[in-house]
Amino acid sequence: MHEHGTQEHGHHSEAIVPVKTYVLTFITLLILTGATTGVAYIDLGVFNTVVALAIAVMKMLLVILFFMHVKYQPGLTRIAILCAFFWLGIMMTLTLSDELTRKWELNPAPWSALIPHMSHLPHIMRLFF
Amino acid sequence: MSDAAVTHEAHAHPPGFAHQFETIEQQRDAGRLGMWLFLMTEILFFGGMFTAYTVYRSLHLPAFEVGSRQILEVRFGATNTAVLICSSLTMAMAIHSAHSGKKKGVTMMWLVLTMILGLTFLGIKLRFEWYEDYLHHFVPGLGFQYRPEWASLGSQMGQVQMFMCFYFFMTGLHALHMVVGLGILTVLLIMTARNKFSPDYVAPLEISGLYWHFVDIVWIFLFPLLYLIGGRY
Amino acid sequence: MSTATLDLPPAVPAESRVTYLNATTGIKSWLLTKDHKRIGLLYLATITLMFMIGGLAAFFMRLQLIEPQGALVEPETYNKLFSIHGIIMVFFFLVPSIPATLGNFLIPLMIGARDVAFPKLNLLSWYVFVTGCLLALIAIFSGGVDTGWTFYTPYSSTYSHSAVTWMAMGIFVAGFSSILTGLNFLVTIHKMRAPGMTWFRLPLFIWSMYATSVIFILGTPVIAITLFLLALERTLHVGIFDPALGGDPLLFQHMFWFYSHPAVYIMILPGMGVISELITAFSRKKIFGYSFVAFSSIAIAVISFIVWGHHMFVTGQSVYAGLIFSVLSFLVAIPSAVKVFNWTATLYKGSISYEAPMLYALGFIGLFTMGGLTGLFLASLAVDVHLNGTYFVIAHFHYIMVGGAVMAYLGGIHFWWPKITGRLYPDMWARIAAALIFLGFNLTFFPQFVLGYLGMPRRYAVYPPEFQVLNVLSSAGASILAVGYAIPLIYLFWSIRYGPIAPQNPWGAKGLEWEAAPTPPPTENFDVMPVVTEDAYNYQPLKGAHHSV
Amino acid sequence: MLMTVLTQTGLHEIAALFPIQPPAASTIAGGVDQLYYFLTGITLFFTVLIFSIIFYFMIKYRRRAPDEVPPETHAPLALELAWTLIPSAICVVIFFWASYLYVRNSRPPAASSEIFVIGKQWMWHIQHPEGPREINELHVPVNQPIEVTITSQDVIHGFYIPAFRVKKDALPGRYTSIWFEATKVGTYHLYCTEYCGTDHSHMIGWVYVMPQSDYAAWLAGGEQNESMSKAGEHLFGVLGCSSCHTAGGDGPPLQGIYGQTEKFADGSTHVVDDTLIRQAIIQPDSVQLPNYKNVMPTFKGQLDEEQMLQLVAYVKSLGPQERKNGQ
Ligand code: HEA
Ligand code: HEA
Ligand code: HEC
Ligand code: CUA
Ligand SMILES: [Cu+2]
Repeated sequence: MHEHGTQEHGHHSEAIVPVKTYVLTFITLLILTGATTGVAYIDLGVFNTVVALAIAVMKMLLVILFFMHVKYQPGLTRIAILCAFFWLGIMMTLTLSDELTRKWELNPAPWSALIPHMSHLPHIMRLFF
Repeated sequence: MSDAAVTHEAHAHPPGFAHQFETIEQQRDAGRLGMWLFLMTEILFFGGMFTAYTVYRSLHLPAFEVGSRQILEVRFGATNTAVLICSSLTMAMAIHSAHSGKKKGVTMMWLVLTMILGLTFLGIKLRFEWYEDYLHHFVPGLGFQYRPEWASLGSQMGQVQMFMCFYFFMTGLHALHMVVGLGILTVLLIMTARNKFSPDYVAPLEISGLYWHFVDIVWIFLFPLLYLIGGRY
Repeated sequence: MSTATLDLPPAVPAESRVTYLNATTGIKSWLLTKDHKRIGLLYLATITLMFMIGGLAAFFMRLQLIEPQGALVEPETYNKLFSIHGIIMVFFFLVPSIPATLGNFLIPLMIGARDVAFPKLNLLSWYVFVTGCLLALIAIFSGGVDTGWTFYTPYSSTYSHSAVTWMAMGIFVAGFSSILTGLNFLVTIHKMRAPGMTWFRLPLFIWSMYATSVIFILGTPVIAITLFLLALERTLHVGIFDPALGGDPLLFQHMFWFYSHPAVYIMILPGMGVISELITAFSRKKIFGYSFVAFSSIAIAVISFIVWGHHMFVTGQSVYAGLIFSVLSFLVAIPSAVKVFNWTATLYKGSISYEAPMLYALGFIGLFTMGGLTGLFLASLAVDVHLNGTYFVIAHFHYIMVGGAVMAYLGGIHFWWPKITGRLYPDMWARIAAALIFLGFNLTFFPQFVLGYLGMPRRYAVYPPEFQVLNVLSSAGASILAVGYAIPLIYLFWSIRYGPIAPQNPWGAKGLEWEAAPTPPPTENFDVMPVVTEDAYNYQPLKGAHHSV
Repeated sequence: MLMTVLTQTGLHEIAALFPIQPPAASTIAGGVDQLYYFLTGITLFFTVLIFSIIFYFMIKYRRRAPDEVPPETHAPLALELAWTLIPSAICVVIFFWASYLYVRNSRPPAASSEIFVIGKQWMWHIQHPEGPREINELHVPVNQPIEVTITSQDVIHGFYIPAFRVKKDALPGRYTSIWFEATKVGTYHLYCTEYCGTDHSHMIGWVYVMPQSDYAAWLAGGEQNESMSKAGEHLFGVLGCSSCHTAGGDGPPLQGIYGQTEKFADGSTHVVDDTLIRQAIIQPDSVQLPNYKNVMPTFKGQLDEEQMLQLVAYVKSLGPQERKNGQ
């Protein structure tokens, strides 16, 4: 009669996350904060940005997985989080796809030198080279 | 279509159980999912700011770097990051103690600690950063003044103000979330004092915890984006 | 099972039974209600009011455009009229229309729940919405807004002297009501379904509301932050969108359309859901290609977020971005096509009757097809260069939003009206009104396609004389349309008091709301909580529960 | 085309009442119209198809008895795939067709002459490099490709000539451009299509397409302004540009730089075009040449868009390949 259980109940008695996990997470977070601050004082060129963002993402994952218990929860929560970041990615990428390519209309794209005979390309292709 | 009757089971309702649900688990899951969806919204809300910030940083890199290096002080940003991380731990501990049936005094202690840390964050932000910025005329709209040191930026000097505008808007929005969080914590404190929670029913604590941790995450990104990414060497 | 109404009590006058309408009485019992059905009705009243304001503005606009030199008002006033018309119609009428009224009323009934997951939030969302409406009204009465509904910077941020900040705040606030509604619906659909109500047994209206809610929670925060930045720019002048100070006005357009394009699907997806219910009910058929129709809703919701740049083909967006957004815009047409074809095929070998809701549904399919296909003109880069900013665009979206979404909304209101009020309305009048609306609509907006191709720009208070004939036709159509809208307003109001008592299931439709919940339902919706054992739209019960593609 | 159909079918009275097709007077118009007709065809086809199927089913399958139970039908996968894939294929065709035209129409031919347009609340300022200036009127020669550089003094406007099927927004602080080649002598509408405030609907004008000889006469006659580059040269002296930009001065000589590719101090390469010259004047520090100190002051706020364009025209005129200016 109940062909499918449709109410996606969680586990009835939820496991309690041990204090040790929290403390370890906490210490790692502090270490990463120190690391990201320290790295900022070393000249790594563009990698300063890369490292700072990578560390921020790591810290976020730690908070989400352990403090926010996502590690112990059904997939739906993870899908929700992934969706949010995916959508944020859409917004950034497509906005930048305009902002960063406006110049190309007048100047040839950076890789155009690699294609020697661009005058033979059809119009659409020529735009890209 | 309805060939079987499932009556609204008249089991003893635990505290906080709402009539539209069948079971307390269903209610707890619904609350959690609801909060996560709300946080999705928040991610896009802050995300809009982050997108605008990214675009303008790429357009006006030198000015944004000057703003970041010459106005913002890493020591306050870093300290505040640590403070917020501590508060995330105490928040997690508060839920943990309620969930594992500790005395209500323990839970309350963790909650109070969380609030103190939250207030510390706001205190540092206000006293050592915003107030100082105000004294030094770094607040757009409140007598912003350009510095002679920035003259090397030439015509791009104006965008230092834009950087500060983003800085105040982003940190301000974040601080606003902290204030809301403190309000929620106060309610939780009262609820704990009135014995509303039991190991079987910690949903409000848990859901508020998600919110608090999220606010922490926002800062985890704001800190490097505003203070660090150009490098400080 | 075959006659589903068997085990329900016969039609009883609502007065002699306790229903959600008479369970408690007094204004306070309505203003403080947590019942999703009553909240739906609160929304219904509010948006009807807003629709009349927006419609009144449209009426004055059409009067103005009867003469090339402007028959009525100064350009300044005309600019405020179309801005108010667009803003009210989009943010305060069409976005909340089906979700907040029919969605609120029906979702728990359709999935077999007592209420939505968070009734208090639901009520809060209405208050938030009303606050937004009030702010918008303040903006209107403190001088109006003259930016168009798109608020393009730097005009809106630096040059306009109208009440832009108030209006931006109104939309900002109303946005949070959308977010709360969407959040509530998603949790309700995930967590509150009756036993046996699997995902693929859900009525398609639920699928479409699910897709809409996803857009609500992912898109709305971005318009909120964008308008906030706009208000900030207006007060501080720090150059966020002002090119004179290093800002990029196109960034505003990106952020605006990131929400506002998906928002157009917020407006149409619920309508599509309603149509799926109507077509099946009035042809007594299982929907053709259930899972295709269901997944196309989700596909539309997702793809809708990656096409926004098609509003910016000539605004200085890079050619590359233009190409990307153009191809993605074509992509979003495919799931819409799938829906249209499946609805049409549902009629095949059906048992079709033509009560008023069905007339609206069939009108929807035709007009949506036209509106959608003219969207393809606009998605085509070279053609959009010519048509952008002309009446062709106006005609395109009125075909979809008025011919599509508003038709679906009216069809849905007519279909569920007996469920909501327990009363029947005069079907003959309803059919006359539907026919009038269809005629008036086409007369109003078809000439605008021609006008647009001829090059008549939109947002023009005065126009070159050679466009007059077509404009007069359009205005004539608009007055028929106004009559068409006024008729249902009258007889629906009339029916609340004087209409005959509705039977339990006047259309013989399938679905928990008709078969398991009394008409009108009690506060907790079901006397006996339902258990679901069959697919949606099981109008051919002989073959039993059978899952088709 | 439609007009002829109407006339032949005796509907010319109606056709006379109001036009149903805009004049097509540029090389671009034909291609756009063809695609437009194709799209109209597709729309008609599907609209008629859907409407007729609905009407057919409505009659054939109307309910005959109140308790009629229709038979069950199934959705064959092949059918679902067909009506997913066929529209997709049509869309692919339209996309490539439209994009081909768009890309082609976005690149001016090398032999174009130039015209400069500035949008201002609520009028169009037009400058010919030879000197004549016009407001809300644009005179152009027939059969000559013309590149239009567009900008705005205040808010966003939209430069639109329906008869040519061209449109581009005028953005403050940026140059955008379109090009067209008029094919028919005549008078055509010029509109502003981006809402720009109170008199948006009054920001309209006329485009006069003239035979080339008439155009030359028009240029020669009328009020005699100095040419844009002359005016620019004048400004170049008045503003003190010439104090640096001379041989031996603090700044690089500007002779022959237009159209060249330059390497900046940070290693990136840039083509010197209108936008870059504008940027050099407004934001000199963003144009850093390797062998020069960053001493050029900004002229932001000291020039209106018209003067800016004159300076640009002057720097261009120093270029090696003097563009033909339609004389
Ligand atoms: C509910 C509202 C709604 C909906 C659903 C749509 C749907 C679509 N819209 Fe529309 N649009 C608006 C509301 C809407 N639009 C508004 C309000 C504006 C103007 C905003 C402003 O500037 O003020 C606008 C403007 C607008 C533009 C910008 C024009 C401009 O300003 O220059 C474009 C450009 O691509 C566009 C495209 C489309 C497309 C491709 C679809 C598609 O989703 C349509 C898909 C549907 C179909 C294709 C029909 C069904 C299919 C068949 C019957 C089968 C045959 C199909 C094929 C052969 C593919 N729209
Ligand atoms: C949901 C969206 C929606 C709806 C329903 C409508 C409905 C209508 N719209 Fe509008 N429209 C927009 C959304 C909508 N519109 C948008 C977004 C714009 C762009 C704005 C911008 O450029 O910024 C626009 C712009 C727009 C224009 C272009 C203005 C311009 O660019 O200069 C025109 C012109 O004809 C128009 C006309 C109409 C008409 C005649 C109706 C009719 O369908 C309205 C009929 C309704 C009524 C008349 C009220 C109901 C009637 C009664 C209750 C009876 C009593 C009333 C009377 C007797 C008057 N609309
Ligand atoms: C104080 C000296 C000075 C003045 C005055 C000056 N310039 Fe310059 N200009 C420079 C220098 C130095 C550069 C080299 C760019 C750099 O490295 O910053 C330059 C670069 C340029 C360039 C870019 C050249 C290239 O090859 O990319 C242009 C164009 C230009 N100036 C135009 C002008 C105009 C127009 C004016 C007057 C309105 C002007 N300049 C006034 C010093 C000056
Ligand atoms: Cu200028 Cu509209
Ligand atoms: Cu769109």
